[in-house]
Amino acid sequence: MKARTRTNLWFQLALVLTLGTLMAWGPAVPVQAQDVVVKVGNIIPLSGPSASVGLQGKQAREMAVEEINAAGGIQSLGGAKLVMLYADSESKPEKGVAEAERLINTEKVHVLTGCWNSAVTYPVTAVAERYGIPFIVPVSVADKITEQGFKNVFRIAAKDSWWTRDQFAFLKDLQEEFGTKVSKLAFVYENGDWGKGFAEQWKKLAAEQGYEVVLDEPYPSTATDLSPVVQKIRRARPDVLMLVSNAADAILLTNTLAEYKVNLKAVITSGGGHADPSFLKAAGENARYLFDIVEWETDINKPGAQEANAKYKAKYGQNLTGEAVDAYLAMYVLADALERAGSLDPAKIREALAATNYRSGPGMIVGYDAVEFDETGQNEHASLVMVQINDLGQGLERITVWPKGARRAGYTPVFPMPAR
Amino acid sequence: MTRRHYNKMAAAIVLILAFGLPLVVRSATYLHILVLLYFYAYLTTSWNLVGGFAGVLPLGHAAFVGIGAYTSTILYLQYGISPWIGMLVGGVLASFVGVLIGLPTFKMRGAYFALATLAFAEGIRVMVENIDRLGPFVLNGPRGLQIPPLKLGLGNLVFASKEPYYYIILLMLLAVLALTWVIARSKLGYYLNAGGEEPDAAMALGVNVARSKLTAMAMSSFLTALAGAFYAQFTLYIHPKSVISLDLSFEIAFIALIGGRGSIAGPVLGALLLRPVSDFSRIYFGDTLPGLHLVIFGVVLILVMIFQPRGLQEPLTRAYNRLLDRLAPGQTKELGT
Amino acid sequence: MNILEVKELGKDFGGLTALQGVHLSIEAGRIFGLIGPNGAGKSTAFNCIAGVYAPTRGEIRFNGEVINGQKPWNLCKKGLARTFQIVKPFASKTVLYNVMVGSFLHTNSTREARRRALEVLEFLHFAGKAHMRAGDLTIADRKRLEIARALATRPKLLLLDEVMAGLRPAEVDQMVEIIRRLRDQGITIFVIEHIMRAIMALSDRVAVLHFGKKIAEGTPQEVASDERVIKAYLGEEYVVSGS
Amino acid sequence: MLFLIEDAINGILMGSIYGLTALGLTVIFGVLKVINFAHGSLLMVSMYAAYWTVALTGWHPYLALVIVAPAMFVFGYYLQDIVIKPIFKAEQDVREPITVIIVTTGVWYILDNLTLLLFGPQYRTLQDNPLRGRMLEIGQMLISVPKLWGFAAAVLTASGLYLFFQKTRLGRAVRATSLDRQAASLMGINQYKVYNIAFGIGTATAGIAAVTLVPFYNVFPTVGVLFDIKGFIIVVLGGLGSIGGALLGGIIIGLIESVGPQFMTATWTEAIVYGLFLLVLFVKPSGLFGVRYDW
Repeated sequence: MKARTRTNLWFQLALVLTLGTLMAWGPAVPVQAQDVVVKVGNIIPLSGPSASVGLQGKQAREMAVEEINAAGGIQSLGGAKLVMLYADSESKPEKGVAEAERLINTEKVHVLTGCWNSAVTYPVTAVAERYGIPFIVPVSVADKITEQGFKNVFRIAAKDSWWTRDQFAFLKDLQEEFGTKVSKLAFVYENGDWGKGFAEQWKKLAAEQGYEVVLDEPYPSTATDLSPVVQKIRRARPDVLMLVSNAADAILLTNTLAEYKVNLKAVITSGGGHADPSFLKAAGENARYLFDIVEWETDINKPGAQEANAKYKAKYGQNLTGEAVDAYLAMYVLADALERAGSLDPAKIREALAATNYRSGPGMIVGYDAVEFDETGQNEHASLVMVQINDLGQGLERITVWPKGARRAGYTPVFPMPAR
Repeated sequence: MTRRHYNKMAAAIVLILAFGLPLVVRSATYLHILVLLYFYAYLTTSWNLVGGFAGVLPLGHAAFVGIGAYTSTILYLQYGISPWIGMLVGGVLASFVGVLIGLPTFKMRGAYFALATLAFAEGIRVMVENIDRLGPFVLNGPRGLQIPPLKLGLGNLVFASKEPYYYIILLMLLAVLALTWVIARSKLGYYLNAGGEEPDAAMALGVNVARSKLTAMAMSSFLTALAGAFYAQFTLYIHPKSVISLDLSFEIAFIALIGGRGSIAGPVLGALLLRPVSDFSRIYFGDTLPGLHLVIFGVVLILVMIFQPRGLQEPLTRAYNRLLDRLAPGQTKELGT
Repeated sequence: MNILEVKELGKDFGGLTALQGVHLSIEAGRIFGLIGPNGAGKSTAFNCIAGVYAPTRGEIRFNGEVINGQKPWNLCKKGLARTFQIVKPFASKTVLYNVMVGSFLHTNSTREARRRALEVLEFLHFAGKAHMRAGDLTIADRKRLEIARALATRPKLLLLDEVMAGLRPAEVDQMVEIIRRLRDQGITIFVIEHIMRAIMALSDRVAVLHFGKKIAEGTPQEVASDERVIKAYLGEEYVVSGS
Repeated sequence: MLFLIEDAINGILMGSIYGLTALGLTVIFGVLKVINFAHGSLLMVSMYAAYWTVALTGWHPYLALVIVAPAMFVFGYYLQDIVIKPIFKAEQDVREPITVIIVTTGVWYILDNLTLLLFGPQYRTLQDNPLRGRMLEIGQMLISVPKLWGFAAAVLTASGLYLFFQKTRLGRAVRATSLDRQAASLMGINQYKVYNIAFGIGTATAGIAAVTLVPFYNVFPTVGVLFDIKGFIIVVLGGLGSIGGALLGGIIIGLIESVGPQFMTATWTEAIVYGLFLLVLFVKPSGLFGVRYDW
């Protein structure tokens, strides 16, 4: 008798699950037939280790799309609205690929964007290419993403060889400006696609420009204790430490560097974890004087930038980050291309994207003047700025310092860092 | 009609459905999901030779997926060797490694074995992440390997559409199911089950428990590596965290336990339930409530384990037998095994 | 000819001596009983012979071959089978499946293994329960299953470890009957029993262990009248009733 | 030489904290014979509990212990009672409770992702707590003060557990159950209640570990996973079920992680840890300090 009750319970459960599964095979987004909409598929990490940045990308996209739709949508398509579909990659390439397949084949999206993690973006480009769906990449920086000869990949952000190039250019300018010589560099980076890619370029640049590399250290992003790495830095006595880190390890490294009173002339970081809004909160005073390379900063001297940031902050409680701005801009670039394409045909959208020359408009809150894609799909104008984290009496903030033309008025960077 | 007839009929219906599905399901998305579903069913069936029949809990089968995927990809990319051959090379390599890891670990019991295999797989992942180049072979460390989808065709195991992948993995799955069926009814199957359930008694009956487990491990790791090579050719991109991940090892074990380990249908049933639950809950809640899909996954797992600790195959087999009783009453049952 | 020859057998566990200088010789085709109070070392002796433990000292010869420290599965192939005092059925499988594991020893064919297993079950009047789950059997049937499995390996020497313990008197009689029929088939039987009554009726020859040493050996009558045996057992009975 | 000593000290301190995070794992295994894959998640939940206690009350971080440890005990007690017990009951006649292992994995998925849903993916640290960044300077050497306290907490907790299991009535009942489930129930000990208590104790030690970690560590939904695998390695190294072993196993890992990077990159020390783990498993499966369990 007891066994029977149990079996019944089981069958009820099975029934519920089966029904749920069956229902799942239906269409995901109810769409009214008469309205023309542009479906934008976005693959970003919403759970798992990169969930924090994924969320920012989602919020920035949402804000841009709300603005675009509120302003009347895409005029050339009869005021068509952008409909956003989000898919969670969990930072896993295979999930990202599966989601791309689904978004393209089942949801029939017209455009794809994503995926933040280079390791996810990379295989997804192949999917987009196979189906001829334009794929806008706001931030994944690995060079190889736009170097596969694909026609449908468009990257807003600078690629990693530009990031590293600018980091070294900044370092050179800094030495000239302050007359302080830097000769010894330490490279410490997460042992992944991103960190390894940066480190490779750094080593090349350091050799070219005659720096001595005193430490070249990859570390696992999942490390629970980074004091051994910090000890190595401390004992290698570099002048400048260059880092590539995800969020958890960025916080841990910064705090541990302070604890061990490691004296450096400068710390130059590479966005990512160091640009995460929770980084400043979590590292606090220890993050002071750090130089971070980003694509955008809240203090940028560009019309609309302050307003956009204020709006974002009111809405989501955080400042816009460079990576969020890329996502924000990506939506406007897309809207611009759609406007010119006047069609939902992916091939037409691709052509319009390739012909992009976006110079003004609400999305142009970035430091450079235009978005134009070269034949590989790379945004030619993408440029980077260096910021320094400092407290000017209103709490820690990120202050643009380089290129000199973009430097916040009246601010002198602190270099070398005062001894701890 | 006799029970035997009904059994044959049921099998025929399932086969026709499986082979005909791509004619109905034209969407590449669903085919993609189905390919992965069969892929997991295949992996779990291979796993089942050790994890089910031999009664231990291996939690490191992703290592063999990785060995298969990396071997065939490296041979294909760097030496132009067909992935079909690379697949077999990977299989042999994996079964060698499988025996190597099984040799000491099969002496251990339960928890130790689970942890040993888990740590072994994690160790392999860390090694691959640290090695850019192993002698003449380029592993590319944490950045993985990409297969350019240039030379299409059966020989290169690269196709533009999903259908060929669908049929290849379906045939692989059917082959491994048939193999399991044969093994379950053979001496090896009896010896594995006996050794898994009561090792002392089995030994006293002339069963060299460790050796039969090693045989099973060699077969299991060989078969698993074949799927690894298939996976590499299907996704065209492998890197350590995707093919040698803990999550993959766990998912195989989940599917086996949900379906019913040690039974032949169990892995397929488990994949049929768990894969859609995980895929569709991610699709539905992944954007609005990130993480909820994994909560649902966990809840399903726990509920099934509480109400059907022997897995789904038990109530379903019972239901099927009851149906047969009604259709062909009064006949003796097939010999239960 | 002696099928089993045990000389100077000794086994230590850590510093503890469980067996000391035990001599046993079993003639082929006979029923040999080994008795002794609890903790006398019967099971240890048994496990040494069956290959579970390697003996610390001495020599065990089976069919003239020294088998010290050989693995249980190899011994089984040589014709030495055993049952377990605490029965160990493959509980989730059928009776037939259980017996087939044994009969696979001499064949690779499933069909052949099944045929032989059914023969064994037939012989033990057990065929009616061939398709029952082993886990659902009564204690008496489980003990019978132990014998059936061992028998399926076609042993020359069968070691029975307390197969009558826990059985009701009627069941004990059935078991005695079964063991006699096995002997009549030409299988040598080596029985351990804790209870003297059954073994005395059954055995051709009996040895008595006490504190790891053999204190007596002979026909059941001789042993029953041996003073040391009576002392050992009385002592134990005294302890039992006092507890 | 001085460098090595400095690294070794850091290794021992951090390692003892690893040992502390793994203590619960070993206690639960010792009694239930189950590897609790949700242990890292329980640590993560404890860290959130500690974080919010301190953030909301403004207490000294270590004071959070009086709330976190009992709360986690209750949490663990009922987690076993409600989720895990039914499976034990269903699997009573099975030699090894493999299904239970899988269920704890389900618990891990649920806890980690519920936390993500509730608190979001943000990283949190306790700002302005009196222990943050405090270092002890001995000549050239720097030693982290919160890690030093963590070491003390680990040793105290381990000794406390040892005394509990050796000296108290309840502790002995728990040990009796761990040795023989059936025998214990014959002796009138309620097996499942003992399981609840053991699970509660194991979870409470995760609470203690969380309180020592929170002053210098980040809190985020997947933080448990980082300690999870480490915990498994530690308890197998030290011997599953052995309390002193967990502590020593942790210290060994800590030493490898801390001293190793001076001779190779930090990524290779990970590989060495796995290598050592497998070596110990093959050479002495019962662990370096373990008792041989046969069940």
